[in-house]
Amino acid sequence: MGNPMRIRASVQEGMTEVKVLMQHEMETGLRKDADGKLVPAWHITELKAVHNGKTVLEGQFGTAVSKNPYLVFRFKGGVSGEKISVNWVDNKGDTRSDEVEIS
Amino acid sequence: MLRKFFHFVSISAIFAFLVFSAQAADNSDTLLEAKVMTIIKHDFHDKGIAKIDRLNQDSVQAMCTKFLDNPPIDNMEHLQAEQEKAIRWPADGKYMGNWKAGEELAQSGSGMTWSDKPDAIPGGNCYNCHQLSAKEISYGTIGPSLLHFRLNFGKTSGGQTLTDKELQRFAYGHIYNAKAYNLCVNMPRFGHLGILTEAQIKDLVALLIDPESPVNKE
Amino acid sequence: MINLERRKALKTGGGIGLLAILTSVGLIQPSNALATYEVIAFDAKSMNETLAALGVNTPEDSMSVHLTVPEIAENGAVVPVTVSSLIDHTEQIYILVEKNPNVLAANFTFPDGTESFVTTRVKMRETSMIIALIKANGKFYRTSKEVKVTAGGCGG
Amino acid sequence: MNAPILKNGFFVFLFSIYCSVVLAESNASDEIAKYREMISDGNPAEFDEMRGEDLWKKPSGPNKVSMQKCDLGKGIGIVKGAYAELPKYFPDTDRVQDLESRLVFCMTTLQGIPEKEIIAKPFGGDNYKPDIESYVAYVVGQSKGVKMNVSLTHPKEKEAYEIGKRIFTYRAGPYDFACSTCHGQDNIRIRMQNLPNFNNLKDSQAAYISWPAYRVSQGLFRSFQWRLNDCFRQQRFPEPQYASELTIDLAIFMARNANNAIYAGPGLKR
Repeated sequence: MGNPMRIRASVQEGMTEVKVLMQHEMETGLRKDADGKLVPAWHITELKAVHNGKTVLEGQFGTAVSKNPYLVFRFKGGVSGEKISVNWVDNKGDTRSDEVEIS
Repeated sequence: MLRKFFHFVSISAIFAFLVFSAQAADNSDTLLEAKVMTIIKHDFHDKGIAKIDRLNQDSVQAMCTKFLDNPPIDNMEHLQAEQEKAIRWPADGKYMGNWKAGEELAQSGSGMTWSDKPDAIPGGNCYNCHQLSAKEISYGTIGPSLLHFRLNFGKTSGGQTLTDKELQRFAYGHIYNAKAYNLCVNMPRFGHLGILTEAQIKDLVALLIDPESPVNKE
Repeated sequence: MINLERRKALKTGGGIGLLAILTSVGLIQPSNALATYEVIAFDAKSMNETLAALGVNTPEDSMSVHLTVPEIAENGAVVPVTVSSLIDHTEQIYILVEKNPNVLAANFTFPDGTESFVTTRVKMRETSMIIALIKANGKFYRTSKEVKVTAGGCGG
Repeated sequence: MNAPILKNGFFVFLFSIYCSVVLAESNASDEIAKYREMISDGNPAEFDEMRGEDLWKKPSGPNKVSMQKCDLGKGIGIVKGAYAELPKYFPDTDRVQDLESRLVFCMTTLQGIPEKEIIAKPFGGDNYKPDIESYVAYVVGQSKGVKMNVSLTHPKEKEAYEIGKRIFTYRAGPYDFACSTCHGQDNIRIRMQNLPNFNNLKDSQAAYISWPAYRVSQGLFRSFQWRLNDCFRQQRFPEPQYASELTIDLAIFMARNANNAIYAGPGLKR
């Protein structure tokens, strides 16, 4: 299981803003280690954010998304106290889900 | 080669230290200086190519440290003359190399750190401190801009235009040992301390002076 | 849960040419084909290959697509990118970096109710154009900006 | 043009911002400042703070004692605001210590971890994250928003400051560099990176309160000792001993010069 995310969600005038910071190496597969060997690609491939059972964002990442990916998006609706969950999967099949209450 | 040099300078450093210590007005200050030296000797260790003999100061380093880069004029002129005398000018009388090689060297900021391999060729580190070509926007400002070097450095303070040969010699001398002209200047002594070879310095001179180089062309 | 298997399975499939043929002859339903194209798009090496993989002919330059990037990135490892689209029914936002080994960096899908806006961070190997590509009403729009990646000294 | 339907008012508003940005003649340093502003949100150092907090509370080492017994200068168990007063003189060790030398002290005396083990590899790298670095992230995070208040009242603090000040100007090595060569003048930069002048209050404050930091170019959290270590590397000096008197004296010189600033770390750096 992957390392925990930091998710912050706050609602203002009916619009919920979600900020997600993920912990992931996001190896490109092009970098060489100290011994000159290629470090294999290892990156998040897909992510999904869900609010009240409804998908509010889907994403697909290539190798060019920065290490410890950061994401901000906004959706209509969402009430303080409701939960929003984010889930990702990487190319090794590892996965992580975290949820947070909207503030 | 560098190690040998530092062995030599450590002796002159001790000498310099004794001279300046004797001059120190305040005794507690002298004690503090001694403590500083003890800590410096004690708390560094060799790593890779960076050995602790690098901490031994030569006469220039000791003087500039002692007077916070503003030494008395007599001491300064004396040491500058000594440094200038030690410049090894090219035996073939030619100062200009290849500006393209010079630009590549100017871009490289590597060399001589403990993470550099012993056989790695140190870079010129020029862009770290100077603006050189108009198209490289990532340049430092620790030293003056060298953009349009021919135009901006080609005249004496009296307004006389230098010949190409004079300007080349000026550039070569400054890269080889800037401290021969301004004792406590920030710029490393690339020739004097064996960082760059004669051929490399010539390439940098060409970068500064060749009318076709990006320093002068744009 | 995200269907990783789908992506894996499709990665082992044929090249763009084969998929294009299968799609054109109707062997793959458009909805399935969409996901397939994206996987291949992430592996594409050039802008043309990437656009072909996404099924884009010539995207229309649009002032309604806003791309916020720094003019100069102090480090290529983290280049902040914000894209927002004022075009109604924006379904997708793609972020492309022209001179990266793989041009497509990320792609986001916006269901109804989600603002067509996203901020993320991408890696850039060198100075390059960053392109925000939008899919709305089945059509593609784009805008682009150059980000200069600079050589660093020490410090900071 | 096959015009899409526009949300007109908003569009005009955004467009005017867009134009004014394009028209503005901005220089490279302004652009770097904008870049830094744009990456300032979402600092991955938070993960190191979280890891550090968990570790801090966990009994560990041969003695199975948690770091909650460590006195960082404000009393046993008090972490909040401690970093803003470091380095300082500690009566129990009879010397001035910075955060990292104090952590080494607590880890050896409380937890029973041999000092050699701690200082052998104190900085993180590929797939390696030393505990001490996570402790640093947690502790400094607990001083966020606290005013820097480094004292020089004890004679040993005063002396450490004076020694640090002199180490700062010590020129040596193959490049003739001292710390002050790059950090003793106003408004200079190496390549695009501004160089804080540690003789200048504003620069000292801005620099000190933003370290330790997450370094995006390395994808790693970096401690203050790392910052000093890498400066010496680029100064072409040999390596300073981790948490040595040399580094502590330099640290108190820099920290004291930043007094009265509001501590803002862990920072986020290029």
